[in-house]
Amino acid sequence: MAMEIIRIIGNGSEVPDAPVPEGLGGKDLLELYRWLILLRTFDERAVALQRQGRIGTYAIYWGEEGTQAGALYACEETDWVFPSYRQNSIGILRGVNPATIYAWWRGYGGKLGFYNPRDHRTGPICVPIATHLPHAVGVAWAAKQRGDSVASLAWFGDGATSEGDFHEALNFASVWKAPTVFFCVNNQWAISTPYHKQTASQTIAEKASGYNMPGVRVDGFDPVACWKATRDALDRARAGEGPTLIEAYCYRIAPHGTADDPRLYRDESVTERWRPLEPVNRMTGFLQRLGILDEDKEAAIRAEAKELIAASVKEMESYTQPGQEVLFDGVYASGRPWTFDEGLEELRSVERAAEVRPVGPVPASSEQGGDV
Amino acid sequence: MAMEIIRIIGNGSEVPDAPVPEGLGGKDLLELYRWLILLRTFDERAVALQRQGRIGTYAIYWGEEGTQAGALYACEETDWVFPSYRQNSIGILRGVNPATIYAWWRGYGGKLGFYNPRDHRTGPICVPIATHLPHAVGVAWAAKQRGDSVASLAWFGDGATSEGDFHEALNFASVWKAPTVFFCVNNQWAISTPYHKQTASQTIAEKASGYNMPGVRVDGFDPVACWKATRDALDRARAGEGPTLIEAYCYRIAPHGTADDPRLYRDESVTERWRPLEPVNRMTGFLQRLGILDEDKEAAIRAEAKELIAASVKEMESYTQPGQEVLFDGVYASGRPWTFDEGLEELRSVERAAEVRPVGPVPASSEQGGDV
Amino acid sequence: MASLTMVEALNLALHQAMEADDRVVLLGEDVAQTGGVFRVTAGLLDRFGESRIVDTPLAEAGIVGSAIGMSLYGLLPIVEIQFDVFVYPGFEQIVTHAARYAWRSKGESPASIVIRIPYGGGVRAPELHSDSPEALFAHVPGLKVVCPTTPSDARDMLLAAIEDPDPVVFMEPKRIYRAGREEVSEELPFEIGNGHGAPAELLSTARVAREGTDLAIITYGATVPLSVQAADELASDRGIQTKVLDLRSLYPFDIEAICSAASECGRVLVVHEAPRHAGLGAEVSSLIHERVMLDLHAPVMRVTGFDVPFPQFANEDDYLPSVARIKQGANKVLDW
Amino acid sequence: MASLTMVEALNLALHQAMEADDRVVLLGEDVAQTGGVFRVTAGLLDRFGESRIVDTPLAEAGIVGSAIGMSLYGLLPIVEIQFDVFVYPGFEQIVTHAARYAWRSKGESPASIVIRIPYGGGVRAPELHSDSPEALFAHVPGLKVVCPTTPSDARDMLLAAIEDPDPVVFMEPKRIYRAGREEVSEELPFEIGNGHGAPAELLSTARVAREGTDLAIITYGATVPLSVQAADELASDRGIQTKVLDLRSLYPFDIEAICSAASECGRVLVVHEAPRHAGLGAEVSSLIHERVMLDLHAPVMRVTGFDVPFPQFANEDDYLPSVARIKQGANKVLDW
Ligand SMILES: Cc1ncc(C[n+]2csc(CCOP(=O)(O)OP(=O)(O)O)c2C)c(N)n1
Ligand SMILES: Cc1ncc(C[n+]2csc(CCOP(=O)(O)OP(=O)(O)O)c2C)c(N)n1
Ligand SMILES: [Mg+2]
Ligand SMILES: [Mg+2]
Repeated sequence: MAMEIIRIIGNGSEVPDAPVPEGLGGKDLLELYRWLILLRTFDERAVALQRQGRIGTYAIYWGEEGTQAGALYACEETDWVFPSYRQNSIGILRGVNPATIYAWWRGYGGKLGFYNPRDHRTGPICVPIATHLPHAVGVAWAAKQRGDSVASLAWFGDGATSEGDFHEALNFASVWKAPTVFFCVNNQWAISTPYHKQTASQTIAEKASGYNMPGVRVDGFDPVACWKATRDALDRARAGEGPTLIEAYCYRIAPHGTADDPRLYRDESVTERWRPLEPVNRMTGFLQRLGILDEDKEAAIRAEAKELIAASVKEMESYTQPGQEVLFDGVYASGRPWTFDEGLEELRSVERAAEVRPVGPVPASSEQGGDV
Repeated sequence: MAMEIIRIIGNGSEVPDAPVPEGLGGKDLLELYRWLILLRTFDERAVALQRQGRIGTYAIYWGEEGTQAGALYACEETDWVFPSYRQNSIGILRGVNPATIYAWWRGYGGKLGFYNPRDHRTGPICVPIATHLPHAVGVAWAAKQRGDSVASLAWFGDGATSEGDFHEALNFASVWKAPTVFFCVNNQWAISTPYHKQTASQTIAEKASGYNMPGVRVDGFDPVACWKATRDALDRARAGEGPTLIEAYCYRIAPHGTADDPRLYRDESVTERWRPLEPVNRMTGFLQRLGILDEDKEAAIRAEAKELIAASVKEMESYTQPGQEVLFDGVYASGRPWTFDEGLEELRSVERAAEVRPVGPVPASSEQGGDV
Repeated sequence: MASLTMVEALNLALHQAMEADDRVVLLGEDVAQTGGVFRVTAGLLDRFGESRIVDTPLAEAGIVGSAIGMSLYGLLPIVEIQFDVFVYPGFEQIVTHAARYAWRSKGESPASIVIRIPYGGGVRAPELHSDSPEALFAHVPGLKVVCPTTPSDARDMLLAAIEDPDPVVFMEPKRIYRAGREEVSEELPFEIGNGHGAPAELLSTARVAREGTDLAIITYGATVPLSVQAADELASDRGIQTKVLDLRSLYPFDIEAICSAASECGRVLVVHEAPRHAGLGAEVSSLIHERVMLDLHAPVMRVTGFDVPFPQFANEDDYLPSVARIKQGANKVLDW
Repeated sequence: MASLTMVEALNLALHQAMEADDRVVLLGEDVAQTGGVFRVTAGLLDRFGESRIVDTPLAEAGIVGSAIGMSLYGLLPIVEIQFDVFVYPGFEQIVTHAARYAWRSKGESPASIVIRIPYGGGVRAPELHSDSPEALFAHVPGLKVVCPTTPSDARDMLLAAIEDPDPVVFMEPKRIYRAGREEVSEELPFEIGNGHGAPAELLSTARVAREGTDLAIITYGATVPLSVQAADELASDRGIQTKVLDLRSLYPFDIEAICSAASECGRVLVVHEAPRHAGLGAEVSSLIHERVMLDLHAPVMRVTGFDVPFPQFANEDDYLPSVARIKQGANKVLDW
């Protein structure tokens, strides 16, 4: 099945830009750009922090910022979004303190490393593959039941489409006509497993047909196209027409995570062929061609992001390791069972090993079991 | 998506019969007929036994014999088949003693109620929905790996297509090009849940497209069509072209099980409109029109089935309730852990409640939780 | 007051909760149109409509997972699992999500769901319709696991579970569903939906099902009435006064009730239907020995299901702890 | 003889089993091309090819379920679960099928699969990469559950698990994966593929990790070396001779070793990393009290993980039983 790939941004030469989609003004484009830069800055800094042993294993999303910022920018603030570990910092575009996400990767829990999903209509960082998809469906069903014009969106990978939860979520959403957008980032790899070992279908988008649901393909390195596909899907959702499956076709340019060594399983010269397509440069060129962005503006946006992220890192590093009581914090919303008091008592009665343990640099090799 | 429904047997008036498919001679047709009658006889007798309190809750398959016998007849003896509770007696067409199946429904375990799947290349009766599908895929993969020209087939219902295991099995099979046939009996009901609450897709067959797998629709009340669709799928499988999803479209004429009362959730006048399409009469007419079957022959086949089943019932009723040790029999193939010896000792040291407890008639109402 | 079976009492609780709080919704397989295979949800569709009670597709991970999402949005979903083991396809959602949403959100966004599981044997059902998986849930931190044994408890505890902000696995011993009737008050046991939650004791305390001072039988679920019967027979057989403690809460345990029963009686038998190895009886036994061993005249012993698959039903009475086995266990403890 | 880490020893066992018996196949996520995220399966693809070692789609029910099918056909599949909790999507396949195929076929068609699960904390991993779910499997009848602690045991027990006709859940404490080396013989511990199976003791007996007569610490997995260290310190601190028993088999338990250690020492501490409530420690404790309470000078006590979600890793050392906590527990038992 051949399916058109939605693409707005050209390559500045043979491939021309398509017109800017309706609904996306110059201010929007700049804001979207700001988001991309912020995500990029967060990610690059995270990798550096990990190399320095200041956070633990980290799931890199370098190159996938367009799938995140583009889709999110299409959402209303009242819509709910559900990230996987790969969209770990998406909450920072919704008011989550970036220091909280860094702290999460540093292994901090409690008030330091977690945010309240309800405050940001952003699900917690989801680690088990595909398992957050039913949550997005449940939120959408509930919103519809309440008569609210609220939709939900979940990001997940190509590998995630193999899990039963992917199927169950799409099926529930289509039966319920739930206002949900399933946003698959097809970066063609699930750790070391290539697309063709994951599924026999030529595209992810065509998997929608089994649910009587539209499936669309979009260039995952094109943030504007991601915006457009998501906005259309959300319009449909809000109009009561049910869910959509979006496949953002791209490539995982980075290793799976900081502990992964892709040379063990793929030809990195192929990766290098994809690299120039990455969204930040693409978007920069696009905005320049549109005359919206000049070098000063770009520099200012980058500087702002750098500053914000630097401040967040500083804030994160000002945190002290949570005390022992964090183990028992918030496990139950209704209060602490007696077992917790006894546990804490036991803990307090022995000397604690070390005040703050550095995370320790993790070698860049999958030998440490660095998947997330 | 409109999809043609494969149908061979007409209705004896406006709808003409299609030619008998190649590969199905007169002898085959009669043997297939014998199988249908045997299944029908087993089922009707099982319902009677349940009403008399001689077996427990029973999952009726009246009307679905064509999906079972037709598909099985298309298999080679070396192929593996995996039934759900709805195809509970399929093994009797492969040498399983019908008394064993009756004994299973009577609540007997051990040597009386179970058969060895390997002896009959027939999976055990599967109770948890859709969970046997991956087993069929594993068998097919293994056969392929060994270079054997062996395929597998699994039956399941429309409801089963909602489970994650359905999806995972189809995905694995298509990625692996495993020689498997997924045979969905779409009887339009999953207990009280109608098709449209189960899935938004117009047909089950179109769910195949997400796996780059052919999906075909066949009249589930037409045993010859079921044979044809399955044989084609098996040919494909054996040719190394991978799995096929078959949707046998029909209607659950009987209640879900002997403890179910369909009047609670559906209009039984609709059921009555489907009843005349049931496969045994259809096949009888077909064979008569072909001149293969006359009344004597039919009577002889029915008598033979009746006799066989009567003997099986008698045999089943000659079984005595397994002793207490059956609890511990065969749990491990490698031997019994010490916990079993202690358990048996504990059991033997108290008086046993009653030698054989009658199962007790179960009222025909879902109040007893009669799903299987 | 009305004389109700456990099924009717649960049905009453559902009606009352849905009436009192419009955030309460119910979803599961065959729950709406037919009112559930056990009829626990009968009448709810007529009263509250399809937007409150939903016949779902046949997929337990989807059911539990979407309930978690609904709860995030502010609803109070109740999930019905059709039979014991059919919860396993949804196990992942329960363990890695329902149990952890509170913790993962600083206690602020718990998965406020109730997972109702009809469970256990004794109803002459086919394979995989008679299991007792409660220990699997009780071992998972972040869940509450409860099990009522009487119609009144079923009503009150279900209301409390719905009102409780944390995820509650609500085990319903199906052998008791219609085994007897009890007067159940129609008055609400506490004010619903006022933001104060349910009184904690409804989901955390044990119940004395029978008084006694010579021996304590600690149990829960369908073995409670059997233990009471065994206790009665022990009284007439040999004049032993047996206390029967119905745990009700399987996590957390009512540690005071457990220890004081043990200390008071000095002899304890633990009874449950689930397999023995790493079952809840082991936890009860360990706790008692750790805390009040000096008060004991004999070790705590156990009468439980065996470490085997639940048998085909013709032999289920061999598997299930019987009054005779409970008495034998009690005598062992008494004569130790 | 070669000096191997546990990862290398497991790798050796896999090479040897696949070499000796062509029915052995291996499947899982990222096991072939990269040799697994922990490199346990490194080199197998080159040696045995894609028809013996398979990178599967990302779906645990599919992996376990198809392995069951392969086993039915006569193969001996080994499944790798990538990390502890990711086994849960496959839980249903393990509990209702792998554990019951033997029973359901009169013992004639067991699911002869090995499910390898790297598990436990201490490796500074993100959420849901550090759990200890072994008690959930040990409670399920029909499975064998084992856990090696040394490289030699890892090698021998994995070979035995592969050879065993029953389904074996093979818990690999990832904290030990590279924690130390040991001389491991390259000779096979028994003859593979001769139809006689593995010597039973490899999957059913405990190992004395340290001798002693004053106190027994009964444990398994990553807390074994910690317990040995605690024992050494107890010896130098206060002259106490502590026996450390490494259970190895979590179902069935080596009841003789457990009881004789308890009787011999009179004082027992049970240690594990998993949460306490209904954990395996409770089972050990109950068994000892039931059987040899009169030999005890103090109740059996437990040092375990807490009944909370495994914490974010900066606090994992607070969660994990430490040498200090083990010693404190030991002192409690000793001074009782
Ligand atoms: C249920 C489950 N199984 C296995 C894993 C281990 N794991 C982490 S990421 C990953 C690959 C995911 O690939 P994909 O869905 O394509 O997302 P991507 O990493 O490419 O963003 C795997 C197998 C997991 N997190 N959850
Ligand atoms: C995992 C699981 N969940 C629930 C059930 C209870 N149950 C038994 S049959 C059934 C309906 C199945 O419908 P379908 O797949 O259409 O098959 P049919 O009964 O029509 O043959 C349900 C929900 C089950 N057996 N297994
Ligand atoms: Mg990917
Ligand atoms: Mg059906």
